[in-house]
Amino acid sequence: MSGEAVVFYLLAAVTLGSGAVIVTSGNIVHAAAALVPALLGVTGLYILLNAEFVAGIQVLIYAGAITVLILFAIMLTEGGTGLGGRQRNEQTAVGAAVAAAMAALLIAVAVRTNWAPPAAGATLPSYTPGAIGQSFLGRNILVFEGTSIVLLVSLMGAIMIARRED
Amino acid sequence: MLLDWGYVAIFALIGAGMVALPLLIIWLISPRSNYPQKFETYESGVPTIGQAWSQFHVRYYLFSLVFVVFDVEIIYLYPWAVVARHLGALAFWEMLVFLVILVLGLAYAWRRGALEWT
Amino acid sequence: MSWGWEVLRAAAGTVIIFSGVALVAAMFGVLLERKISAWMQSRLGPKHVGPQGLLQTLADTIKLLQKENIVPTRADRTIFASAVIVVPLAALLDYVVIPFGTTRSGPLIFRDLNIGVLYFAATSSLVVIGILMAGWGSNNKYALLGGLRSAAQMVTYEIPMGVVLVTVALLAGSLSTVTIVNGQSGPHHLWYVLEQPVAFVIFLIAATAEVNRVPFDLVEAESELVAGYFSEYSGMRFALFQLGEYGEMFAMAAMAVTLFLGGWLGLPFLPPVLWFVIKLYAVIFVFMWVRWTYPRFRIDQMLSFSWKVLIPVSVLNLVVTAFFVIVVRR
Amino acid sequence: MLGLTHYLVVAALLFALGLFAVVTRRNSVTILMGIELMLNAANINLVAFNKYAAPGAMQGQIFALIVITLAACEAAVGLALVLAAYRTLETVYVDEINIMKW
Repeated sequence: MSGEAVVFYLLAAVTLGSGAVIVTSGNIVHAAAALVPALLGVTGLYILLNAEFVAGIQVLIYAGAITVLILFAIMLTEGGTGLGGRQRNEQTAVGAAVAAAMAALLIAVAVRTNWAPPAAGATLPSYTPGAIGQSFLGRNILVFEGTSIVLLVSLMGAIMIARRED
Repeated sequence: MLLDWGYVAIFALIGAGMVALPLLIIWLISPRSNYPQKFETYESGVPTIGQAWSQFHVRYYLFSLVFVVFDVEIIYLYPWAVVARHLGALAFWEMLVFLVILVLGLAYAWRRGALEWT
Repeated sequence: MSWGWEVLRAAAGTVIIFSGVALVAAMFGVLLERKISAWMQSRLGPKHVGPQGLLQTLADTIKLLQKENIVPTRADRTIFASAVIVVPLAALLDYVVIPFGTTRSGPLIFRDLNIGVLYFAATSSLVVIGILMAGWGSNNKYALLGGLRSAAQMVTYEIPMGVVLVTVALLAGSLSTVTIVNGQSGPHHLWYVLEQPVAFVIFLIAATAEVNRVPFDLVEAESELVAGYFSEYSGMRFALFQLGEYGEMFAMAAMAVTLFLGGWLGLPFLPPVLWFVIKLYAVIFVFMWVRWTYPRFRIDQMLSFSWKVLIPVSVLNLVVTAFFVIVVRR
Repeated sequence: MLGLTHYLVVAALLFALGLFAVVTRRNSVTILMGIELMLNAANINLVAFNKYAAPGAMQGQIFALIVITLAACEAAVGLALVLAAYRTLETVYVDEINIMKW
């Protein structure tokens, strides 16, 4: 087993292990805290896939911003006081079956499809921030400007919803 | 590139170990004495009433909401900053449109009072 | 070069940086803070342990090592214990991309990452999580209030800091810290503090807020919140939070030196590393000077200062800089 | 030899975990966390396809960035909805938010 494979399995274990804590923990603050290792594990997978810029963004946005937002929301609603409360609904068994079936289906598709091997001799380009910038300002300019409008709209919507109507 | 991040991974792992080391030392050598008052929550000597885990004011959420949106806008500026010099004036105008929309968001939040600590 | 050799090199670099930060930033930094505070108030400061009180923090560390390890019964043990690791580790991760100097074989840096500046922003944003965990895990009203205030403050000042980082990256045309320092040398390029004085001031203000120092210390205001988010931490855990705080402060100062003050660059009569250290301590001195000059902000003033002053100014500064760099200079 | 399939399997498992959280959790904040997990699984797929199926293209990573952006928007708006619901109905449990059922 190569070093890369060892690292991959470790990262996968961290991600899925913390994912399991998020899904099963009865304490929602523990679940939110477990998001951090899960997201950092995914960051590691991005780095193995040569996507270091995406990895940096993942830490900055997911771990640094969205997790903070989630923690704030928990403290603003129940503040963890509802810790004793039941966290799962009645359909746990059905839900588990559905999720397991989904996983089985996806894994079957992933394993049984005959993915075309990467073209021989094709070298990976370096996905530097510069290359991503070139792409954003060139071919994907519409995406780039569209994103800012999406952000503007969601900012307006979220402020409108979250503010106390006075 | 993977080598770079291998270094960072080793830094993080050994670093976590070095941060945890003093905790291990105190776990080994620190004195232990048990009387219940010592493990009370500190509240200036007054017996604690209720939990600290209670509901907080929504204004904290409003600020972190505006923060998340702006943080996301900034990540698009990083790749732009690296290549802007080579792309010429067009890059400037493209970014100006982006930034104007960002400032519109700020102005909206300002006018709606999302930036007031009330 | 073999695989084992690389691992050994990385491990050695890590150990050197960690012990260096613990000694120079945390232990010597605390002493320096006390001495400078004393000097500004016409006092003498620590004087008894060692020559001129130089060993005072060493004695304090030994004292803290002997302290009892207290976890309040009402605290959430897992969160309470892991916050102690997260905060200093996130602060120390910043040092990966800081170039300390240069030698004949290349710059003296742990690793010159392609996304250096972005990496710095990302790791310092992780501190917020640790602080929220500490505040919530303690189950103490002072701690939770301090943690919430601290998180609100740190995320608010991340925005102007991010815009400033982008401005510098635009000038250098790269996110790598070594390229940024090299971009400040040569006949046609000045230190960025001269080209970007506004950005420099904004960076210093945002850095002060990020490390919760006066005048942004309302999150651990002793007179109202005991010690803020680490009220319940005692002994060595308290020391680790101090390590995180001073480590972050030195990292921010080192980043200010790298981005604006030309990093290791300087006249050739001193070695580059020494230039870096001199500039680093100059910035640290400014932090400590500010501490005894300004009163504490109120939370509403602190937040509106960032949103209504720093962010508009930094965005305007970015637009003007971009206009000159992209449109005029071509 | 590490290949595309490895990443797809991890992503599938992560997606299933997120789905499980979404269908069985009562607390709306945890449901949002489940959605974040599912989005992360999708992102792993996008970046993995970019590396193995179309090296040289940039689109996979651009998509991943867009997904992260939308995840941030979704979290901001979704949690605002949770807060608004909590303010009027005093609960964050989705099975108790049932006025619209009748």
